[in-house]
Amino acid sequence: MIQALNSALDVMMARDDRVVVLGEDVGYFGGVFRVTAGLQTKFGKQRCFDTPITECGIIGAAIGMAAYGLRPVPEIQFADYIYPGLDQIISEAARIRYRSAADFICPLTIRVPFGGGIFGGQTHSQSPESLFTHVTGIKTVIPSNPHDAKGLLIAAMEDNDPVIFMEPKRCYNGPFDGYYDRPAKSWADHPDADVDEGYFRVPLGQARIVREGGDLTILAYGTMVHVAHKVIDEHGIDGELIDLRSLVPLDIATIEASVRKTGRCLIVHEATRTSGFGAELSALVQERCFYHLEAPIERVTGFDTPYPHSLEWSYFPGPIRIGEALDRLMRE
Amino acid sequence: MIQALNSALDVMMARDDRVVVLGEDVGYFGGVFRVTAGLQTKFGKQRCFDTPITECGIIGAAIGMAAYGLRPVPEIQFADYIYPGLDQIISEAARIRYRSAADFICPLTIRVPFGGGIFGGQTHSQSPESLFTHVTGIKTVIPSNPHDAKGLLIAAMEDNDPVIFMEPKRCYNGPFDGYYDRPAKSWADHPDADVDEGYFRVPLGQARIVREGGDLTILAYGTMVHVAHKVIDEHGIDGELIDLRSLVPLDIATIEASVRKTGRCLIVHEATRTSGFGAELSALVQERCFYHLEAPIERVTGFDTPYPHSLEWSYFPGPIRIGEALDRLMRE
Amino acid sequence: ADRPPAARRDRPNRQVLAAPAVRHRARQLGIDLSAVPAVGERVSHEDLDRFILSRQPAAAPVE
Amino acid sequence: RPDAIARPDETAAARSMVDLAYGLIRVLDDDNRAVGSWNPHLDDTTLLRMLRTMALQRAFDDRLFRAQRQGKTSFYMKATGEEAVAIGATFALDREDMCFPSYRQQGILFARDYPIVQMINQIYSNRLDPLFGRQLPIMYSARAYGFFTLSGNLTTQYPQAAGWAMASASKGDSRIAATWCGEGSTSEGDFHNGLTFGAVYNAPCIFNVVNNQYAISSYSGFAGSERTTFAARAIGYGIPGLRVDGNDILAVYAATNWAANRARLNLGPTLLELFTYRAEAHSTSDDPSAYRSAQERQEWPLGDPITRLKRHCIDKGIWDIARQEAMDLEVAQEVQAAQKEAEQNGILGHGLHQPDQTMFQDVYEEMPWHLREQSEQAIRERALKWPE
Amino acid sequence: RPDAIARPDETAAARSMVDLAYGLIRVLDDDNRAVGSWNPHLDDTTLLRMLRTMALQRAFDDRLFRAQRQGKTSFYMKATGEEAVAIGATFALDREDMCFPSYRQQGILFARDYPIVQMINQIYSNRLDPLFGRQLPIMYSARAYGFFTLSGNLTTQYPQAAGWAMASASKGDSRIAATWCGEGSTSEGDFHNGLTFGAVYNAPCIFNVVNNQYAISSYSGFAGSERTTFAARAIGYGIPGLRVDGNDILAVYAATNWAANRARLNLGPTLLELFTYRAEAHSTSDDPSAYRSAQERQEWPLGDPITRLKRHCIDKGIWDIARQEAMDLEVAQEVQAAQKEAEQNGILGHGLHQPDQTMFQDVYEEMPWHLREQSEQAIRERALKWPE
Ligand SMILES: Cc1ncc(C[n+]2csc(CCOP(=O)(O)OP(=O)(O)O)c2C)c(N)n1
Ligand SMILES: Cc1ncc(C[n+]2csc(CCOP(=O)(O)OP(=O)(O)O)c2C)c(N)n1
Ligand SMILES: [Mg+2]
Ligand SMILES: [Mg+2]
Ligand SMILES: [Mg+2]
Repeated sequence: MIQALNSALDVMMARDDRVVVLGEDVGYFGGVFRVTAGLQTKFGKQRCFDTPITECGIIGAAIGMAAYGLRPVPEIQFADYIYPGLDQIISEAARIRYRSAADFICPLTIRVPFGGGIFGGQTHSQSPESLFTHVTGIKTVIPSNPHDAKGLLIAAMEDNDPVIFMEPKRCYNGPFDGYYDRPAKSWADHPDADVDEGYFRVPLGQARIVREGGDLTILAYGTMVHVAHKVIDEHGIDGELIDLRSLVPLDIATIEASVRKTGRCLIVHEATRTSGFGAELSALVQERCFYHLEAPIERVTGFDTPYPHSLEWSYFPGPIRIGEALDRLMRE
Repeated sequence: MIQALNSALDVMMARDDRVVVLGEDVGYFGGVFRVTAGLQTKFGKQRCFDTPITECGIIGAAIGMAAYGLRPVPEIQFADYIYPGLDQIISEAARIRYRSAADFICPLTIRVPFGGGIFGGQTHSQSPESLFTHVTGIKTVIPSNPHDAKGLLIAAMEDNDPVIFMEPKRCYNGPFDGYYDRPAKSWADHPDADVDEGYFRVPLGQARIVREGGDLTILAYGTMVHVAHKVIDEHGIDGELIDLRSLVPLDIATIEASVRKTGRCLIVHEATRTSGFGAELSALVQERCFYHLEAPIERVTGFDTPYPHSLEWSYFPGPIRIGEALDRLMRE
Repeated sequence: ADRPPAARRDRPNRQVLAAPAVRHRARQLGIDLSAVPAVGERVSHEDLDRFILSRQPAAAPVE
Repeated sequence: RPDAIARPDETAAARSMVDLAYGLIRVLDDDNRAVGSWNPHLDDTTLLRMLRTMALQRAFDDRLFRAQRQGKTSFYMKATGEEAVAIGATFALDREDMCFPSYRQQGILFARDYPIVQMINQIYSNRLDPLFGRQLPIMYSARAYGFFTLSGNLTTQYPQAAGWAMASASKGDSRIAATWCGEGSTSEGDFHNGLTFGAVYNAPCIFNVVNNQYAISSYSGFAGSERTTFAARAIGYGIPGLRVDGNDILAVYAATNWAANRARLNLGPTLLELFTYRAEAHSTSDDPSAYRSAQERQEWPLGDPITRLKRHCIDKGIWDIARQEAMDLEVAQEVQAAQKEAEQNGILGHGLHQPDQTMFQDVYEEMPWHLREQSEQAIRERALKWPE
Repeated sequence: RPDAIARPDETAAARSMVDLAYGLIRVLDDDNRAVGSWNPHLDDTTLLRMLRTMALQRAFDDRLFRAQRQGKTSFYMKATGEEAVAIGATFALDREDMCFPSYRQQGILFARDYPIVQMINQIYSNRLDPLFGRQLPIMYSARAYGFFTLSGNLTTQYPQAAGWAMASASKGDSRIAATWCGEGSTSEGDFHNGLTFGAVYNAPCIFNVVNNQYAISSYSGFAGSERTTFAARAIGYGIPGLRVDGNDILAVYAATNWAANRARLNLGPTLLELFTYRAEAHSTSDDPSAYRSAQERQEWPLGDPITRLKRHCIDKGIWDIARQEAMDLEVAQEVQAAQKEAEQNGILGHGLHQPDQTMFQDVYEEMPWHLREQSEQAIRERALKWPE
């Protein structure tokens, strides 16, 4: 996925000289996850550069660059460090088009590695996507595989509104199916890892049905797509797995059609449960598919604790937690 | 409500010399809403003081004071200005007990006037409570009347965890029933405005059944309690109105018992809809009362737009929006 | 896409629309909702009441 | 004494001019003569245009303040006594330079001949409000006038201005950015962010701190003024910091001009502290009698900037009392006429001037389904509320 | 030359000592003699205790780094070359003073005789980890040792330290606060927040900037070092700023002592820039060969702080090579023994050392219903995963 993201940046920087990449360690070094590797050498220090360590300053400066007419792609090194920048995101980036009646716009793509399972402890593991979904005026996009990562990142960069582009870092090097105790898989021969070298887009706001099925609908995004997939397979359930890809705007039509078909819905995310994005999904499905529901919509999520270092696999919504919910849902 | 809040601060500052009040304009002037009026004169500049204009600094310094052993009560002038302080709230206040294994604690009460309906435009009207409910380690408390305002504020100040105490500013001077075009009511002869002068607590985590009823359950908090109450009365519906008072921790038992009884549930809040706290409430009710539901749980909320200045009454979830939902729910 | 369509389990209630409370009652009474004729577009408590009555053998008159 | 502080060459090293952060750059002396090395030697036309622009703003502020008191809108903010700050700077900037103001720099718009009827339309949130009633009164946006959309959140414009300036420099553009915040607002983290970015990337940006000695109720000591000046903050970033008499429009002009020249020479940012005094309330929501004496206003530190320039022009022989009175009348009438015109488009209280759909537009470039659904709800509600 | 910068009296005005922000306070000269007015004239026992503490830390860092490489834990951070910064300061502080460190001031714990086996328990997240495995390795918390719970989020400790110091002063307590951040971290808004609160309220607080010339990959220029020093930031707040040779433990001691005296005299905060060099990688997750040359390390600006103090002691005749070697062996053994002991409580990889409930405790003082429910789920899952 790292290569795909790097390629998206590379392709767009070559196509559009308004695209600039900035962030802590993204320039000379190429990013702590190497997503921006080589870009400074290729495009120069005006196009890809290191910044002072201030997330609020990074976003604020990027907003100014966008007002000038550039299309900045700031990186926030870890999602856990985006909080100092929230004011610039919420009060500024998300509001500029509206409050100026489109006199000014803010085409930012804020790249944010997120999620746990890397023994990163409380401050290198968080999944704060739900916070962004509550902020109108920004879009929240989360790929689960290299193909989508590239296509969505390009679409985000071309979008004229600010996009929070969250990268599931546990999947940077391979699809993670939740079995942390088995050998890690690489993307090598995964079907979604065969990524076109050139320019292509995956439009924002369109979910993808990863696996069709009639028994129940699973809504997931990022890493949890792979974990859920594995569990469906293991349990031999004919589940329909939907990779949301965009949380806002959401592809409600695909979700609705699926739940109306299956009558059952499971929502999975790694973020803490209370007011996680699963709550919004549950509310929407309930509102729109109420008379089709044969069983309660379930949420399988991370716990409402900080992400603990040594017990991270107890926190993580892995195969057991998902499997139990699946079985419960199918029993009802 | 202003007087009740002032009295809560006064009572606690007199009882406990660890209580300190700080914030922009709270000292000499007594707060832009006058909630802290008179406290500096009475308790001195060490106990109630003005601060530099930096919400992050205010919360950060308050955390340090709490670590010393004080019990700070910072005011954030408007909820719309809390975003610069979110990092200190999320990454610090909410985490200190956990990450230090209770070696350090953070007994803060952050007072935050919120909500619209005062022609305050986009940046003096917001209701960001949902963001806080997603952050584990903090409590979110919202009174709807003077009695609860005082009792809950005292309970929050005595709590050993950080509490976001959100004050519905549209109700500072009287209960607001949603009819902005009728003469404003004062608290004068409202039953919940008869507030004991001394010390008393309203425990955190306990909802209040404002009105018992058998036809449907309405979940609301803050200003919307009064608006919903008015609409039930107008529609002659035997609704059970629950004032949540605490969003986290939530009084799930009271909610569950009510919905199991009525089979119908309407949730009302002023905040924007997507990923608002209504989503969590809807998900919880659906999960726990599924087989009792006779109709879809509905959310009546503010729209997913910034709070517009001139169209604020089009944004506000007033009697028409609530009434339509009530009728729909009762028809089903 | 070239995966064979997954086998569907026999689930009689699949396309029947009903509120969860109605479903619950039907399940407790051992009634297959798809057998219940509905007046509207979904099965209501009233439909269920009528169905139960129609199923019951005519009660012996009570003297 | 104005001539005590010599004007350094624009190319001088920041370290060589730290004293500028502690003095007070003035051009108009106590007798309102333009003296010293900072004297910009402006031509008469420019001086009189400056004078008229300040008078226009004063008249506008007075009238719109009254309009708020009459219930024609919800809110207003005057800049009485601080007119020279924004107007002097704007005269020194190029028309194409980009301004990232706070809410008290309406002077930029007057100086750039923004149509005042548009300002009033915005203040009234009326039918022709260019911002569709979405923003609090006075929160203008005017891209074509180099005026960035105003934020209600303090100091967010500081790093934005730095970013804009970085972008301009990276494109080889000669335009520079200027930004303003109040002295109270310097405490926000974004003040530091703006200066850090400005300094690290040598951004062509002027950072202005308008020290009007008050935040809302709290005096400048709560932002640190008891220990040092706000201009001194610049020293910590290794950039020039100039402390300027903000009620002396020639000094404001000269300092801005110096900083702009420096920025265009690619020598990086400058911090200007404009020392002034907020002569009236913070806003229409505020009553300063609760926290400061009426007498203080009478003493009016540094004097009224309009009076000072007026006396200068009169002493210079290019102006007189009669013309001043005529001008005052003229600007009052201009404002009155604009107000009248604007009122024909409605005032805040008079019904709903924007179709409900506008409320849902511009949240995103394209309206997503959930906003479309909500917009239908809003339209239905309006039809119920006001069946025509 | 160390004696070039004279030590001012603690009561001197901040404005009178701006030069201290631009020089480099040293005590140990190039021949490792203690010279100049900053010489703290420490007694022999203290000097040797300092030496041993630094050696202990060096041994600890080396061993725990290897433990990480051996897979015994997930993460480690050394402070090689920077030992004098935290240890020198802690020797100058009172035992009861409160420290708000960043992640590279483990020296505080060594200097206050925190049990190193506890540190290793924490690093291993093992059964006796006082933090129940919740925190990333090295994110210690030790209230009883005046060591505030470490945060993974940079610079948040700055305003916290100011607040703690304000609280102490308001209670008439003589204890002061000290806080540290890296030079890269000075860009965060909280750096400004800390200094603003410190300056405005005259808080008895020492603000330390550890300038080890690197953030992760980016050098100090990205925090502003090309224009001026970090000590100079103090000037903007009107407080003293001292630039100190951070590899000279006597200089660190002397400067901290000066700042602490000043704070205890109620003369407010001081900013200290400790100029040093990060001799190794940022952390075990980092490989500096991608962004800096190996040669740079060999040149080791300012020299190894341990070597410098060692030579000083030898030259003073209170120490010799043999004793040094014995001490090195001794501290290595001490660390080894502690490691062994800690490993009996488990290492990260070896199973789950904390009962699942601990994961749900301390989120709040009392566990609310939703966490109780989730904790039951976790316990059920564990029983399924590891049926005993
Ligand atoms: C982030 C934020 N915090 C608080 C406020 C509320 N507020 C509005 S103006 C103001 C005072 C600002 O004072 P100053 O910067 O001196 O500007 P002045 O009004 O004097 O021009 C405050 C506290 C705000 N608008 N934004
Ligand atoms: C708010 C925040 N942003 C980013 C990071 C990631 N990060 C961890 S350490 C570091 C570099 C800090 O450099 P410096 O302040 O110089 O400290 P040093 O490591 O050199 O001691 C960065 C960027 C973080 N931990 N917190
Ligand atoms: Mg939410
Ligand atoms: Mg001010
Ligand atoms: Mg560093």
